[in-house]
Amino acid sequence: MTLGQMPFVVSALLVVLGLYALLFKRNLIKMVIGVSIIETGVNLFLVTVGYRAGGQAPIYTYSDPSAVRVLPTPQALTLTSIVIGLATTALLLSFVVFIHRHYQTLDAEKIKELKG
Amino acid sequence: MKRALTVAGFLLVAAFLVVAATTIRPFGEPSHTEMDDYFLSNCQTEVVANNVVTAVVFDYRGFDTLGEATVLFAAVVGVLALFRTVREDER
Amino acid sequence: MNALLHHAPVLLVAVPLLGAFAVPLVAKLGANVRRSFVGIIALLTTAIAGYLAASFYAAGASPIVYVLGGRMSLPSGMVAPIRIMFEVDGLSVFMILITALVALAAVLYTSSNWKERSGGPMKDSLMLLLIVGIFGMELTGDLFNFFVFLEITSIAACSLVGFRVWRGRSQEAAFKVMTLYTLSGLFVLLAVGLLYGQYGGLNIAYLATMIGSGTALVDKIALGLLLTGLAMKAGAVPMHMWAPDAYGEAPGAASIVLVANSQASLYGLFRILFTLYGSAYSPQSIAWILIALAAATIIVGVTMALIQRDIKRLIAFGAVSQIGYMMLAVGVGFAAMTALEPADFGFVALQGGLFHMINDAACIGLLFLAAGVVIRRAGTRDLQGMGGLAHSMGWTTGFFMLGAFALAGMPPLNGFASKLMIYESTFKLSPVLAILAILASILLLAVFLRAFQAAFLGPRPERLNGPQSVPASMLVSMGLLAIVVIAFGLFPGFFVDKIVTPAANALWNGRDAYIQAVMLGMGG
Amino acid sequence: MNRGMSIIVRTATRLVYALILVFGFYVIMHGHLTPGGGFQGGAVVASGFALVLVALGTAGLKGVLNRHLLQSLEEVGALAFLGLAFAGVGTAFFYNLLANSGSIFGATDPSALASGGLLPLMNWAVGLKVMTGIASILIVMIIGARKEAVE
Repeated sequence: MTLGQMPFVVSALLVVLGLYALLFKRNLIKMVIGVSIIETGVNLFLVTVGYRAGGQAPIYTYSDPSAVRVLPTPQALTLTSIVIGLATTALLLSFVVFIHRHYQTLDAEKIKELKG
Repeated sequence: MKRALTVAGFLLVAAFLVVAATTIRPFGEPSHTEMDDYFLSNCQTEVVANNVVTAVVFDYRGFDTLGEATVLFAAVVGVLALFRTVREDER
Repeated sequence: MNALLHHAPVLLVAVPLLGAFAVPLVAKLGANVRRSFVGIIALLTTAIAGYLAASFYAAGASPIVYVLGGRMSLPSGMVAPIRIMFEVDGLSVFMILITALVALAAVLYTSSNWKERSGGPMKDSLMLLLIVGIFGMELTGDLFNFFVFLEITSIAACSLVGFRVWRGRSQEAAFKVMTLYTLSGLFVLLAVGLLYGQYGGLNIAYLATMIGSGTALVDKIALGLLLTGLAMKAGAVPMHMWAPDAYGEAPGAASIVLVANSQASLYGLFRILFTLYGSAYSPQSIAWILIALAAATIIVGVTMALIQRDIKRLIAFGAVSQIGYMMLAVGVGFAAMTALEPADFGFVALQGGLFHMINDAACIGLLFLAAGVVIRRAGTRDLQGMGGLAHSMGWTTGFFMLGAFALAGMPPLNGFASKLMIYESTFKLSPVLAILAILASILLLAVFLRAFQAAFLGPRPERLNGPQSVPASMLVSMGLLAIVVIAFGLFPGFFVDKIVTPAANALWNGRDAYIQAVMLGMGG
Repeated sequence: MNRGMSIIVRTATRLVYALILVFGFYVIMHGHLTPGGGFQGGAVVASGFALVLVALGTAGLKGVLNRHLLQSLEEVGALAFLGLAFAGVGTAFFYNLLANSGSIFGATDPSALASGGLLPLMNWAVGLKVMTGIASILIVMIIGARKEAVE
């Protein structure tokens, strides 16, 4: 491993951090935050994959036509994945609102009707 | 017992991900860029747009964007469905 | 090639999508207009699916490529495809037929004129979105596009699971399912990112050629992530616990579309394993992991079904165990295919596993729909509180019994035909596994006999909370699935020849044809 | 129905609100030329709506940001996007039939505002969809959460 790969490692660590929150936190909101952090880590990974050393943004308006440019596809993929993340978070938070309405708590340990 | 399994699984996945991140090709040196170079060099003549990302999002990979719009639509409909008013006799 | 046939793959996604977008607007014209609109959309979709399948088989079952936004799958002089494309081979067409059948039954079932409940337009819209997502997953030839459709199914499915907002349980289940679905989606996305970073492409056929030529560690990591994510979403042990919650809490008709959704994830798993990776990497160990997971899934599904009192959760655990049968068969097929000397029983195993998919969709669907009627009629989901329903609902009783017997593999129904193929081929690989599968089937029969007895037999109950008669559209929808159950059981040879064998061929030796359809630059 | 935050915040919101909207529409309109596009611009406009909702309270809606209107507009945006995708179906689904055509939005100079074929139109459709979609999620969730707080 070289130091140059730090961006990949950092995004992997973000995913790990989110997984930690998801698995070991008992508050539902914190679990949603965990899911959100995992999403961020994956998005960051996608963007870093598309980087080309010394590259500029892939937009030709007011820029040097001959410049080296980073890859455009990962940015498009990240855009898609961000919107999907937004949709997921909105839905998860709505479920949390309704769980709180029914059980008057956000503690995942106390909400265990569905067992077996 | 269950907690120990969770911890073990978490550590396994964490190690897996970090090792994965260190074994990919070096950062900033993509090896196969045929597809992206095609976008960069042909987008101004084929799609006539200066913003290559928008050209990819709406033209070359437009179908993904339709899917993405659909995801957002589904989420909006889902949230509206959850917060709807439910009549008493349905419960 | 005529225009309709040429555009059939994309219309299969676009027509229900149009329906889903338009349903809330159409609903402003009244509930009956909306119902007929959704019904027309479903019929149209089924018709397109049938037309596509008929012409696909008539043309010799060679893969069809449809390039979105262009004519050619490869621009001149390029080695990598640049646009998203649909690729339809025998396996895709087979899955499309299953989905179309389930979708038609589900939409017919929801269009019943039992008392209108709140949120009808949204429910219809979400159902259509779920169907769109499943079709998209089965048609697409692009890995990122696959992820996008995976997420469409996730979001639509979870909104449906949480649809009964007055039940705390349904919210809890929806939260759990959404978290797991998101996690599985992100695993898939991470793998897509890894493969893109390594090979600079997203097309499945292109990636398959690149993976075939290299031995990078990244490929293995990506394979691990993809398999984990998709097995999680298909409901295999050890990540099965979301499945009974989801199936159990979703509204009646949505449950059967959720089963189709799990099967679509399974389809993704097979596509990754057989087409994207083929026999590139230590496949024997992967085959045995698949078989072990499958055996665990069968055992857990059946034993958990034994102790359920909630009728829908009972059927849901039955559905989990059936996913195990499909994985077992395909695992056996994969083990035989990638062995040093490919054995013919592997092909039979693949046929059996795929045939079991459509059979499972039909009989689990029948059970869920019948259970939905039973719950409305009896006003409870608890088996102990039911009883004597056979006196007042003859058709439903018959349908439930048919579904239960077919699922447990009683001759001459369809479940027997496919399970026999699975038993035979598994026996040749490992007799122990075959005996386990047979025993599990017998236990399943016991489970469903108990449920049947509790719900339908016994003295006529004094009072029932629910409505008096079952609407005709519900009976028609159950009848549709019942016809499939009986027809596939009586003439298994015919259907295996016509639709299952092309699908099994696509897995067994269709990898090169799949790749060449894109990489030779044809299409359009 | 609550009255929102302090007078300073409310006054500042009234000043900034229009600017946010204009910026959002600018991002949507120039999506094919400069960084941004339908999604980004739509999200900016929706953040303007969010500011109004938080600062002025639900009273700030004054019937303008009507939930049913927003929902209908979202469906219109989604249908328009699907329709634009269908427009090129003579060649292939999603075929960009206006690019390089010389007619409307068919300028051959990639730095012109009227270039890109279907791209600007799709940007507008998606922008409309995203701003109304996010706004209706926000309104529904804020009103729903309020209701709970009152109970």
